[in-house]
Amino acid sequence: MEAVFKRPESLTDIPTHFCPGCHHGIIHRLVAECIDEFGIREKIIGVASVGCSVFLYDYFLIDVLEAPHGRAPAVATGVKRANPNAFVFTYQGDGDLAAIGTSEIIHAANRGEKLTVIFVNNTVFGMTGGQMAPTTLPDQETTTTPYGRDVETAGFPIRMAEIMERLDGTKFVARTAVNTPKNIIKSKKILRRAFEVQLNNEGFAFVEFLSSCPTNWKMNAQKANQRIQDVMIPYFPLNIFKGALN
Amino acid sequence: MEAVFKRPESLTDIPTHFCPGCHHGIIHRLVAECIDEFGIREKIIGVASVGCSVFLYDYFLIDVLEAPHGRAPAVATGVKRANPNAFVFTYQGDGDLAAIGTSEIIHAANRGEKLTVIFVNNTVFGMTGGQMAPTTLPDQETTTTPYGRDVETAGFPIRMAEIMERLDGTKFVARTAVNTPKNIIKSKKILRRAFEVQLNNEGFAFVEFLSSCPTNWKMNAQKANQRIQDVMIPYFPLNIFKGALN
Amino acid sequence: MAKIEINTERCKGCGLCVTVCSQKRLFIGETINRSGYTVVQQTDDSDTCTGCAFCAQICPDVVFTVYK
Amino acid sequence: MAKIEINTERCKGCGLCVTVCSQKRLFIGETINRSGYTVVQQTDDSDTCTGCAFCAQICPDVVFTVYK
Amino acid sequence: MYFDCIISGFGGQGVMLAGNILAYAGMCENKNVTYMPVYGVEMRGGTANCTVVISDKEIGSPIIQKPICSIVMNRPSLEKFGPRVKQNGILIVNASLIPKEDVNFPNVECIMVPARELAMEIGNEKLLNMIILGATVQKTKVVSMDSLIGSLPSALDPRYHHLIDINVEALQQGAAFIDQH
Amino acid sequence: MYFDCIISGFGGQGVMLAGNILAYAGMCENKNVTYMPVYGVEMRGGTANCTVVISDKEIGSPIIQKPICSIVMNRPSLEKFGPRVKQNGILIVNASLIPKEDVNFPNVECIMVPARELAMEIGNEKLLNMIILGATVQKTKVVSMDSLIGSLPSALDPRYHHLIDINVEALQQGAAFIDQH
Amino acid sequence: MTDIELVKGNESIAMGAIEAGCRFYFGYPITPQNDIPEYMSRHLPKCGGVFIQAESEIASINMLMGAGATGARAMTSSSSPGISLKQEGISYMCGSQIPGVIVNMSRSGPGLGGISPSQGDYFQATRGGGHGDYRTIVLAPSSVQENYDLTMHAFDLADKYRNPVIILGDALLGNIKEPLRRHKYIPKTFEKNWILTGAQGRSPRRLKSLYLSEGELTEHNWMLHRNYQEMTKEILYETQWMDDAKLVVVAFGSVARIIKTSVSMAREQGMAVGLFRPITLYPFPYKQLLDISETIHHFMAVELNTGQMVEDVKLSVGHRKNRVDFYGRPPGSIPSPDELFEEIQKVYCLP
Amino acid sequence: MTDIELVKGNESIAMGAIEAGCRFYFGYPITPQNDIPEYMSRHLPKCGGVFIQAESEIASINMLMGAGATGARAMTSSSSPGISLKQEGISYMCGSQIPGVIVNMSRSGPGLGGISPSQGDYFQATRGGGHGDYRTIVLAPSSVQENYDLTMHAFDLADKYRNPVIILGDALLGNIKEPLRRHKYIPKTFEKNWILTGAQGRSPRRLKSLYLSEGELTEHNWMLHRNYQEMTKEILYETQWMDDAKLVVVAFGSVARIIKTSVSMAREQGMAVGLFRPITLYPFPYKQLLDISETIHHFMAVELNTGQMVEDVKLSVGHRKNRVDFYGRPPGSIPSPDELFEEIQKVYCLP
Ligand SMILES: Cc1ncc(C[n+]2csc(CCOP(=O)(O)OP(=O)(O)O)c2C)c(N)n1
Ligand SMILES: Cc1ncc(C[n+]2csc(CCOP(=O)(O)OP(=O)(O)O)c2C)c(N)n1
Ligand code: SF4
Ligand code: SF4
Ligand code: SF4
Ligand code: SF4
Ligand code: SF4
Ligand code: SF4
Ligand SMILES: [Mg+2]
Ligand SMILES: [Mg+2]
Repeated sequence: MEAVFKRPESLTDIPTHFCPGCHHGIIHRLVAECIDEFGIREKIIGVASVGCSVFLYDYFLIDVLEAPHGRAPAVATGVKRANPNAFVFTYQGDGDLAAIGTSEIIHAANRGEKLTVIFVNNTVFGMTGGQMAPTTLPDQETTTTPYGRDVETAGFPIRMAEIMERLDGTKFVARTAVNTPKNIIKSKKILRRAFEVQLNNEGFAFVEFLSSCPTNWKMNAQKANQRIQDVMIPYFPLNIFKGALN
Repeated sequence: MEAVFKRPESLTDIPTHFCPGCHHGIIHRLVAECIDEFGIREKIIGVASVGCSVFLYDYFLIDVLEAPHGRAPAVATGVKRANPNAFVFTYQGDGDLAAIGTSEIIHAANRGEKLTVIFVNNTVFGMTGGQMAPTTLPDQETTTTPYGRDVETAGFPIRMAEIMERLDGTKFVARTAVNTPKNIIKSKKILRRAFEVQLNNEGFAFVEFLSSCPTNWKMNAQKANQRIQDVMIPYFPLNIFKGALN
Repeated sequence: MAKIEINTERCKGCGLCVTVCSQKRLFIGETINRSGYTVVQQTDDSDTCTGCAFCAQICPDVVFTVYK
Repeated sequence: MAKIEINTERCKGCGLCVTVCSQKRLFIGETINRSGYTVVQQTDDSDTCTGCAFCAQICPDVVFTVYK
Repeated sequence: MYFDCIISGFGGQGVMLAGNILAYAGMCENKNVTYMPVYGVEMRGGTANCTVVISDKEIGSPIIQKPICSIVMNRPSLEKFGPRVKQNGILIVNASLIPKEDVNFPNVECIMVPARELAMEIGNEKLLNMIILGATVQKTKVVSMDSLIGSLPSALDPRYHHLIDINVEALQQGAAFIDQH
Repeated sequence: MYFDCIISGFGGQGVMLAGNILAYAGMCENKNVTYMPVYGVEMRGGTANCTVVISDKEIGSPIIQKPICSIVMNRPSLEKFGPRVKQNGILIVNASLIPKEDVNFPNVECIMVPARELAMEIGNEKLLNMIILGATVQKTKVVSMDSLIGSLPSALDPRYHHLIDINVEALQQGAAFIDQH
Repeated sequence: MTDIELVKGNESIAMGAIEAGCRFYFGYPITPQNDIPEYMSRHLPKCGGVFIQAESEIASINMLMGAGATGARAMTSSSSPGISLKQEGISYMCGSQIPGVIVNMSRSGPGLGGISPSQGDYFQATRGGGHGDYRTIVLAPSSVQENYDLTMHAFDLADKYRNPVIILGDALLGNIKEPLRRHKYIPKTFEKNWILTGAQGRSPRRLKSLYLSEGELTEHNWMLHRNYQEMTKEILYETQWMDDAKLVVVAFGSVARIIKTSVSMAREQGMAVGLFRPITLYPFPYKQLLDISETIHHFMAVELNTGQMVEDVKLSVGHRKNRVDFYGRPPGSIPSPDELFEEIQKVYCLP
Repeated sequence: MTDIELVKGNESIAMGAIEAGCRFYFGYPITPQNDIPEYMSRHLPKCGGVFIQAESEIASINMLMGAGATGARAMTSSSSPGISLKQEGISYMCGSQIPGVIVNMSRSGPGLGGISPSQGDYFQATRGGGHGDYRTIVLAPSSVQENYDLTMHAFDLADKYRNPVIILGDALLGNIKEPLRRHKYIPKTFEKNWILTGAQGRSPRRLKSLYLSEGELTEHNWMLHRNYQEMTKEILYETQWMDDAKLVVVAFGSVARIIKTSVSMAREQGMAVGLFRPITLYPFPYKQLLDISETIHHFMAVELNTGQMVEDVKLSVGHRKNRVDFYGRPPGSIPSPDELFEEIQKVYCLP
């Protein structure tokens, strides 16, 4: 018998610090598979952001630079411009990318930097204890919206993929989810394409993952997956907004 | 005979420091006329930004607060939330609003702050001597794009009104120009509407003015006006993107 | 019947009003104001002014008052 | 014929694999691993596994290896 | 009067709540108290511990290197905090997860409390922290059982006030265990 | 040898260029030189001025409160910088914009140069800065006219090199004016 | 309101703020101070206030500036990296003379560092980490009660001097729970004839920091400087065991309370050690320390960093025949009272 | 390349950078340093380099961090408010040990202030305006030639110590034109076994500043601290007229050259005044100044601010029987040599 599914080689063997059922683990694995499949482990420089995924460097067998909160796209711009042969990606949460880092992501995208951006939208600030994120859904309770997010005063959940689509500098923009095996398989295809866009020197690629945070949503892993299906996807439609799978 | 056109009362009598032919002067006058017409001079708090328009407080007979470069929307948020009965506007250049202040404008808009934002897009950093702005047109020569803006490396001119349109928090979004009497009269209507949106407590209003900078475009005032018509408007279409004139 | 008043001390001689006056009754002459700008002037034929206020609309320095 | 291997030391007992296994051959039992998690186990009927790898796809902790 | 104590265990074992209640009880007896939690970066999993100091003088450091008393609820905690207990101090051990033979610290009185089993007797495994807390207080007499019980309404979130009775029972069960051994 | 000079005027009058050329000429004579521009915030309109220091010793301050020499090209400059000239210093005045009767500073030698008129003679009003510069150098002898002329290719942007001849002419015209008066 | 409660340090700050009339809070989450925004988000709406979770620390400080400009009592809080991002805004607030309260529950640096207690932001807080010659009053509490009391005080000082006030705590003071006695705020009134409210029946006002005419900014800076000199009136500090002391330990904030235990250990061993705790870090009690050095000549600065406040101690008493020793523990671990006691022992007998 | 040119201060920095191998520049316009990005935008493309006008100062410093992480020589420049915004990034670069050159052609503060010369950013530069215990080497040129030479030197120091280096100039040093002799950069080689290039044939590397295990960050901070101690080897300063001096004027950067004229005036009047000009502001020449105080006991610090470097002078010589006077001129006007001469006269005869 042959192994049809095994641990990607770009992943270290360290157990992650993620909570049970957290999608960061799945997304990490998909990224590692892409690295393996394109055979680029030795030419990658990853840019970690500040959020639950900050320990990227513990989990991937690749060179990693830790960016200040929100600034990964600027840091990655410096890395890629100085080292154009490297494959450079950022991995950012919704607090990181859509709150403090709004300016950096928009302008890196607008400059068409040859980067692959992995955006993990779990509608909360996971690492800091479940505060409101720019993507928190209307009426969602978080530790800083104890009465539910009131869109009148706290603003609307922001749809980053749609904003990315509007920028002339982006080549590939998609939103996907990993809450079911089917969506995971689809996500893999999308992520592969986002890798290719950089590998072919085509330009800037952006993939938004809808991701669960059972801990801060205060539900178990299954319910969290269901919430993605029932509540998140209707608000954040899955789509390839720009570019195609080929 | 009756004066059918005269200096608005909200304007001080100080000569401006603007260069000959600069549209900041026209836009200032339109703002002053709206203030007069709505009779709100005594309930306005203006938020000046850093750019050629920083001396707002010298030219308007109103209370003014000077914000750090790019941060006027955040400053104005603080002002308006603490003083909801005041009429609060920001007046910002394209360097201020679309470069350093990207994050602040997007999130103030997304929160639906009850503010009126006057955005003056002249495709350069005027005050600092004509460097590239996020809105600089492809191939446009500036002091930091001496060989013309190369969109491949320096990015694409960013269309702020279109991005504002995408945000759920905005109520009124328009782009206009003041290069001809006709456009000026149209602009006035748009600006009045942007005032009303706040006065009626409807929400966030955003008006982008295409504006000339004869000095840094290195052309005379007439040619500059012509450039707006021939080059800028095709790239930055005039439109009411969201809301209507009523 | 209309007429305009020009506050030449504010004029910066940009010439925009000249280009928009349908009656072509504005021109940049020789007069220099205190700030050193060569300022706009109107022709003597005051009855040709239509009071359209195009000049006033486009003037960035609010130099004109228009009467009708 | 297919089979799976479970690296229970990595398992966090989230139960996601249990919900997706079409053969319902995974369950959370009583076993606790070194990190204190109650881990997943498979039923003895090893021949029922189809090797669909749904479990492996959804597991956030890369606990499974699937053979076919 | 001076007492300090480090309480440690897994994330979900109620370490923090136990510390809070103990501190509350001290405060109710008009003592000076400090309660100091320590988390990892992650807000999840891993071990958690907190330090409680109770004194009738002003309390300087709320962080204690070598406590008079230590409660360890799982093995990693035993390994980390067991050796730190002061000479002649007390170590309260969750015997449900830690076998007696691993608990071996000279000049420290080690009390093995089968907390899970005792909690199950009351019908809820989750009460193991209360069992241990009851045992600790009964053993050390740092506060009275009355104060401990009396502080529950203040220390527990109102959402859980319907559970006060069962918590009281668990505290008493823990205390009883000490009396019996 | 030590010389310093403030050159001032309207934005478009070529104040900065004149200062640059003078500094360049000093450098070509192996002197230490500094050139220091002062603008308003605005990059437009308003008055502009610059300070040039030429010395055969190391130059400390490039900013001078009371210059040995001052060139004023318009009235606001006269008002600001006229009174600052050192005792027994020299004031070079653009007589085309400033009437003689307004120029009255005791113990300062005031030279009235009808710069615009002289420039018009050569056919270009814009050369008035060169007229004045030529006059200044001829008057002060701070550098030789040869050095001044020789520095034009370096001081002027290559875009304007076709204008070198006419600039030379203007410098000489200015110098000639001094010789004649 | 005089009941005693067991309260977390961060929350005591939020409570003090609301009691002092703070109705506007702008912040961005960062460990270890998240209880502050979380408390504010729960309680401000109940008392007619506004809580905004801003998109960043920069937006927060600028919102604070906006609210402060209208005369409102407003606050922002963050921790070290977030405070670094606020430096430009703080400089603007000082330059424009707009009051506001800024809480830094500092954590370990540099960079992302860690979330444990640290005093590595002393220089930033006391010397103005932003550009230009500005200062902010810096209050350094060392207990939950002081968190509460000094926060109230901070609002008064901010209004009195028209200047931002920083509360410099750290992860220890944010996470600790201690008994707190809340009490009513005694309102102080400040004439606010500078606030922006719309120019109704008066001439327009401007709040700005740009001064371009020759000499104008120089004058503005001297005016600010005089204001900073005035602030020396507000100096606060605590001393203990000073009477017969031969060695004075100088420490602030969290480490001051750890070392209080060590000093009492030293006293038990018969060592003549005293404790001097600056409560205002700016203005620093230079003179007060100097006065002490009339009779005591040996000082020991102790900090959770590699040496910052020690410079102020030296600037104060580092002349005459005094001796200034230093023990620093950079963040990432916390010294225990025993360790600090040993350090005291080491220097105690030095000449 | 040894021809002499008349060059603007800002441009001399850009020239020095390119000559030293800087091929990456990231910046955001701000007066009075725009000639630097403008020069870079013209010349970097010609030598295979990259110029990016970033969307902000924050993006710039982070791009610098990214480029530096790959081992490239890179630079950013700005002026005071922009430098305030970079403080978080600088703290991260120090924490992650990533080199880079940061130019601050400072302007008047606080806030928007003005565009005239100022030395109000001394504390920020020398004490680390960001959070945590970090330092950067600070070089303070005082002529166009030094702008050029010290910029080259800055790149070497950054690589040598794996730490950012700040060049602290101001509007005067940016706008002045002076003769410049360009010369070839003498390449120095630094083993860069830490750079990120992709983990080809080696184990993966990480550059980070987060250290969470107990004690790890403490150790990391001590390691950085030792690196900072090492930097004292790099101290640079200039002295003039010291032999028989009774009063030593201490000044740096732009004001040092203005006061040089004043000191020479004093000498002409027979006053025994010397000049001490620190060139490295961090590390500050504490010891060098202290050595001088063996024989000279009167010092006068002069700055374009209300008093910052004077603290370092006091920390160095403010004990024994020394006297330290101070003259400060906050930005908004520039003291003339005559004014400073008068100030020297005033203190010269003080005891
Ligand atoms: C400048 C700065 N501000 C704030 C923080 C605190 N912080 C750390 S992670 C984080 C947000 C994490 O949320 P997200 O990016 O959505 O990632 P997640 O943990 O949800 O995956 C914040 C605010 C910080 N480290 N630095
Ligand atoms: C933090 C900061 N960065 C940079 C500057 C310098 N600066 C002043 S105005 C300006 C840009 C002005 O351009 P714009 O906003 O387009 O206004 P305009 O002058 O064109 O009307 C810049 C970069 C500053 N004052 N503060
Ligand atoms: S807090 Fe949320 S995002 Fe972070 S690891 Fe846990 S589940 Fe995942
Ligand atoms: S520089 Fe441009 S924008 Fe500024 S005043 Fe002049 S013309 Fe207007
Ligand atoms: S009002 Fe009309 S007609 Fe009269 S001067 Fe103006 S533009 Fe000409
Ligand atoms: S438009 Fe106004 S400023 Fe321009 S020339 Fe006419 S009157 Fe003068
Ligand atoms: S491979 Fe498929 S059938 Fe086999 S255990 Fe996994 S999910 Fe179940
Ligand atoms: S999905 Fe993975 S971690 Fe979750 S229970 Fe199954 S094997 Fe364990
Ligand atoms: Mg998130
Ligand atoms: Mg602009």
